[in-house]
Amino acid sequence: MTNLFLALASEGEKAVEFGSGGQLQEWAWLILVAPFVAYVLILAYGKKLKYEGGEIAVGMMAFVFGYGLLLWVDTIRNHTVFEKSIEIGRVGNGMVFEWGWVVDGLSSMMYFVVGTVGLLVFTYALGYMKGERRNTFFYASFSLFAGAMLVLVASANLAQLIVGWELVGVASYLLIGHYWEDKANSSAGMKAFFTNKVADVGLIVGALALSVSVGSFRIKDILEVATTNGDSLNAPYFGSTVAVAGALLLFFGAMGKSAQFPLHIWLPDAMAGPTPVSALMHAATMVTAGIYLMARMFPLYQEMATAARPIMIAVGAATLFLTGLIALVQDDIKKVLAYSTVSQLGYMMVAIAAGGYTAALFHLFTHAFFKALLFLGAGSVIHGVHSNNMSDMGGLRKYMPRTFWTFIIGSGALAGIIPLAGFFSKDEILGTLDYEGYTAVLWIAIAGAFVTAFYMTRAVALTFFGSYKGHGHPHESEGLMTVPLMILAGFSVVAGAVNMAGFKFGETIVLRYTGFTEWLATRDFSPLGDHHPEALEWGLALYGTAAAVGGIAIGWMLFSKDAETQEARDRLTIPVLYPILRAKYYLDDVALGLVGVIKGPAARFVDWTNTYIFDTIVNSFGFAAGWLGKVVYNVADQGIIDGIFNGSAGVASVAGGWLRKIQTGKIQQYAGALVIGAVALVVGFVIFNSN
Amino acid sequence: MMDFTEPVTWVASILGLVIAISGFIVVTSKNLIHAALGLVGALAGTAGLFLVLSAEFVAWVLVLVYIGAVLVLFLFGIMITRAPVGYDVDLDNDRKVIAAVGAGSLFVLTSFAALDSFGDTALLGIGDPTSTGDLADALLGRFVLPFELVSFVLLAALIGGITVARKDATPIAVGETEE
Amino acid sequence: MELLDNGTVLSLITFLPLVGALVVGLIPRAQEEAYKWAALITALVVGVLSIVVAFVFDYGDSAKFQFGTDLSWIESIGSNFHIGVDGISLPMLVLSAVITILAIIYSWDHWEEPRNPKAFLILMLLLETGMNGTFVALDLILFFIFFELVLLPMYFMIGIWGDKTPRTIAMFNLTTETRLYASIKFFLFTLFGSAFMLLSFLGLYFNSGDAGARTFDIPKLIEMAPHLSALPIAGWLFAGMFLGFAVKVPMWPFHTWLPDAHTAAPTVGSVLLAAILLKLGSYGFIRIALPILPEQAMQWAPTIAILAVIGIIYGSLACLAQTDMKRLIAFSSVGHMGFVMLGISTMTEAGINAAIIGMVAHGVITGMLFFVAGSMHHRYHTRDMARLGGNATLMPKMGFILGFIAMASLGLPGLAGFWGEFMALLGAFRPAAGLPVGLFQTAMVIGAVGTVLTAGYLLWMLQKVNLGEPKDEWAGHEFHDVDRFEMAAWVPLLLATVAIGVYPRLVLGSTNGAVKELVSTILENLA
Amino acid sequence: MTLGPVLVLAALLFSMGVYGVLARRNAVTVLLAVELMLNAVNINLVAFQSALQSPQGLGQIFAIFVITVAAAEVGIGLAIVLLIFRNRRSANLDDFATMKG
Repeated sequence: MTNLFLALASEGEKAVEFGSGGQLQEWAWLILVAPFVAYVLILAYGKKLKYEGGEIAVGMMAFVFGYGLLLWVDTIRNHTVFEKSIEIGRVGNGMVFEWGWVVDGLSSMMYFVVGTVGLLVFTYALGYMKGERRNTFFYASFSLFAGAMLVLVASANLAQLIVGWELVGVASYLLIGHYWEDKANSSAGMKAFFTNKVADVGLIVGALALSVSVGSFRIKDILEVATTNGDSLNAPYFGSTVAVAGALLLFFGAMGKSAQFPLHIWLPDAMAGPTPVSALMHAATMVTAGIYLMARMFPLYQEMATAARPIMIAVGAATLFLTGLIALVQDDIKKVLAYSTVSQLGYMMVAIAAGGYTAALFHLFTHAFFKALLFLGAGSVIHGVHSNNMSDMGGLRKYMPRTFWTFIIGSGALAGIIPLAGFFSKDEILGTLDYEGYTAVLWIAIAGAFVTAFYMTRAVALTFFGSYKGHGHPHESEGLMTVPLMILAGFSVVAGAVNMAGFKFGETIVLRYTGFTEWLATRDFSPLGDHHPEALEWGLALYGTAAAVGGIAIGWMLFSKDAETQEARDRLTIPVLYPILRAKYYLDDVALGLVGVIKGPAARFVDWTNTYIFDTIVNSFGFAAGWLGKVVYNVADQGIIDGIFNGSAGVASVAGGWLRKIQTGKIQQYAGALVIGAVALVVGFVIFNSN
Repeated sequence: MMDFTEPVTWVASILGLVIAISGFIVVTSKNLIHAALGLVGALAGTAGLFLVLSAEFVAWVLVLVYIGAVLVLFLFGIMITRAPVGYDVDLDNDRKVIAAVGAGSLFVLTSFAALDSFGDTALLGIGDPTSTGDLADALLGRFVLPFELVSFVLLAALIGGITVARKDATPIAVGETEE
Repeated sequence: MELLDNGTVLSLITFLPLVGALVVGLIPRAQEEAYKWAALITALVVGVLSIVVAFVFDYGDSAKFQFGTDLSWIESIGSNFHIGVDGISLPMLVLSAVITILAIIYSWDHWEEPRNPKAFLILMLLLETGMNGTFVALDLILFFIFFELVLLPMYFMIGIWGDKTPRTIAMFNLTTETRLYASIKFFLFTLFGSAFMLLSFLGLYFNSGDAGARTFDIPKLIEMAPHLSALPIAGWLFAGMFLGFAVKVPMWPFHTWLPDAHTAAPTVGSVLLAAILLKLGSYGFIRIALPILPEQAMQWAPTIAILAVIGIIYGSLACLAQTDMKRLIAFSSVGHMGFVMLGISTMTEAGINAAIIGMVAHGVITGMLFFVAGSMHHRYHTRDMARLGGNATLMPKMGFILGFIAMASLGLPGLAGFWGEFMALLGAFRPAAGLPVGLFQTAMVIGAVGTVLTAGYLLWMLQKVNLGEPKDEWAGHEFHDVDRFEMAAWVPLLLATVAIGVYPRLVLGSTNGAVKELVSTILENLA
Repeated sequence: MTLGPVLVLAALLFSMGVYGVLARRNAVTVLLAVELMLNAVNINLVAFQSALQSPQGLGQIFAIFVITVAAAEVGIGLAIVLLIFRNRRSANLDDFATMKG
């Protein structure tokens, strides 16, 4: 006898643990639950508080940050790998749905990044959002956003990953469209959600293909099967076809979240949301999800799905270069940064596709800090001048010194200037590409570095140098906003230290530290097959730095002085490409056209068939029955001549009577229907009885 | 099937004919009074048939209750509603044909089914009248509960009939009768 | 416990509403409070009983019919009063009992013209008898009676309290009242389907004689499945049942009664229609059609899958063309029930579990959507989305709830709607042995694309209705936000949406055992 | 003599009743037709009693009940007809379409 409570609590295995871990890991689920608790609390009590619920959000993030830090430190010291799953339902005997959490190098790195960047961005938001509309709802959604990302990175199985994945999408929809009084903003939110949803088809189908073939949703099991060619578990359906197809489908899903070309189109529009949202979205949550997924499933791509790699590299390379170019012609400072993010995500994707597991994650790690810094800096500028457009800025270094200097540090890190964090991570990517023999891609990446430096110089020059072209008086932002900027700037300087390749002078190598690589490799599946040079390769470093410095130099030459109009100067700079870049390669138009066709003609056609075909068939049956009755009556009762006359009086008029007629309220007609039914019943009995 | 060497068959056939013809009058007559009288004929024939089938008690109940009471009620009804007593072309509605087809097919089907299943079953009870005493035993013994219930039904019908037809009854919710 | 044995509790759950309807009928028309309470108490008692059943139910043996009885009923045709619940029907029974309570609470203060709460409550209770009865019936005749019983109250609900605006019937150039057209279409269309279903039931009955005694008993017929499947007319029998159930579900292309009926029905009518009535069809497939005629089910499975997938895409696209909010929600049901049918057609444990959890989720979510749409209509007096807008500004709570439930409806993971879709796709990736894998995998991909369209029309609806600035015509209007009756009726549904989404075992714990048994029976009978 | 002809007679009577219910316009005649149908049922009951010789005259007892209920039905039915007639000055069923939608 299993009653309700027992059934809910204990059918089958309830909780499964892998690896080793102490109380710290056992209770790690708290950081997944905390944001959702905060979500509810903010909605319930937020309105009554001073910051309209922001305190709760920041407190929650502080908790996440603290716990994440503890977990990370513990992981570094003990190389912990811990995984726990709680069953929430099962299908048949095999497939089990679970909520679970993983604490290993990869996920604790993500906890740390989300916690750190999240805490700083949330604090910044307290200042930035003061006096805005619907702050309670904003902080609630913001907590949801962080919570969804944590659910995603903590997931031990693909089903939960999908849950977090789509929750991130929904939270982003809410936040991007936060100022939804304006239709453009809600449309941007929809575009983000919709593009992601298209990609999610890939994720869902891919996840199902892999999981069903392996017979388990657990990532651990899938990877085990993938790395042992399907021998270790009883997985008869698993084979290289499924592996490659599944891997590519997962990659398609990642293309959406991580904004790979051509599914990147939602990301620049996502700038419609408040700046803290952009900062969090571009640095720690959402866009890193795709890269995280690729990293989590890395052994699959390493072992069985190597066939998927060329496609991934091609997409990544296209992303990193093509979208970087678009950043050159943007006037909106946030859009410059947005395209820059897309481009950087291209770097990460190229790296991971080429086999550079650590390189990609290293870049993710450093990028999180300096991109958050740049966005918050941009937000600070926007806050100061009340405009997003760089044509309304200029000369701000005098008015906003703290913002200026931190922005310079962020830009330098993004451009890859030694010794800032971006230099080391980008160098690691270049090194991987070189080692794996993707020479063409290597040169694209170096060219990309040039473009990056170029557009960042342009942005810095237009914003902070020259003369002020806007209206009103720009002012430095308050402490709640500038302190996070400075902390992030600090991270942008030192974050590279976690994984220094070392400098080789003769036979001595100095400043080599590869802790990061070791933490990330704490899973059972190491070696992860990525290449680490024994020290920095001077040649590559030289090329990279030369590209960056070249970009800065040319950018400075072109943009440091005022020009008459923004557009004239851009057109002069890049005459041929300008129109196509302004049009963003016409991808938006293609997407809009597609949506238009589905929403317009296709939908209308379907509705038309419903009204004019299916309904008409049904109605015709009804009318025909009425008409038939009438005809029978006419023929038998009124003579054939009359019948023909009446019939030719128009089916419509006869049929018209029918609808009303059937609802006459006359008992006898109802009785007649009863008799007909009874007769039909008897017929049925007679027919079947004689069988 | 019909063994006309037995006199009882003749009697039954004649009664059947009477019933059929009277029934036909009931449903086709253009005159209401004729229709009611047709029902009298049908019921009388049925009573006769019951006698043949050795159900004496039921036969007399039929005569007393139906012909004696119910039919009188009907005639009252016809007169009170001032139904046209004479020839009335409008007594049938315009669904005659459909009704006839429906009823006809019902007839064909049921008779087919009945003959198919019971056509050759002999009527054992003929000439062996059921004792009224036995019926009374059953009615007041095994069926006493339904019997009492039926009396309640009758009482309720009586009261209901009076209430509904009461002269001073306020015309029920005239507003509701949609017009 | 005495109450729980011998079908007492199930009979109470089924027939108490009938008694309640009688009581409501006896209370004079003037005493509105009295009969409202009578109706509510009846529904509450039934709800509590169903929850008691859910508590005491033996989940370790969920494939067995429990709390049942098997009394001789219409002896001459061997139809018995055979009732019982197993893990498959239990969630549906609880859903039906609970939704009725909420519907009564909601209608406490929301009566559509021509008011007459008494008649409306009587119909609602009658409807509950029909719905609960269908879920406990284990005899084909009993099932059929309950299955048809729901038609009548719904017909009157639509026909009397329905939408009174004129409606033009395309191609015939006729104009009639929407409620008339919709109620007749609903009634005749479903009756048309169930006539064939009844013929099939009779066919099963007469043919069961060769393998034992003639019977309408569902478990006994399942035992005879190998014999029944081998009959030359078995294909026709399945076709008849398919028509009956598919019309009710409704599957494409038998769906056209649904948008009209849903749009025309009063709010509570739409809720009950969407939440429970549609499930009767898919439940019939699982309970009757699949296990009794497994071979035919296998033959028909690809067809069902194709129709289901067409329904998903068709319903979503049709939604995109709607201007009427309620009609949009109605069309969304076509898509969602498409997922349910896709799950059933895979004939796998995953698929059938998906169907049941999908049914429960759709009941909760779409019921909720109709509640909200009805309340908004109540306030704005229009359902035209072009005129709405800025709802979240005018009524923040209503806007939040609409947004939340729309998210649930588009299958957001973590909320109830997700599992049904996800597991249906899961089942379709590897359908039962013997079914064409390629076809089902294609269906799976198309179904997944359908989720994109689903997201599309729901977000589009949200943008039109909830977001943006309020239109000028509402300037100066006072809108009162969600009132207490609405809250009382909605909060349980919202909580259920989250609870099932976070912990699907609430449903799966009950269904899985029964479904495993069902699928293995089907497979055995196939062999 | 066999059961067949009697059953056919009953069926005929019943079908005529059905025809009358469906086709007649006057409420009173419809009631008359209903009586015909009930009568047909009575004939069946009595005939089956005679053929199957069930103990205690089951069929006949049923017939008596049917007659009783029929009497009640006529009483109520006529009262309703009367009432409607008083309100509407008509006994024509086609005029009573209050259930018309």
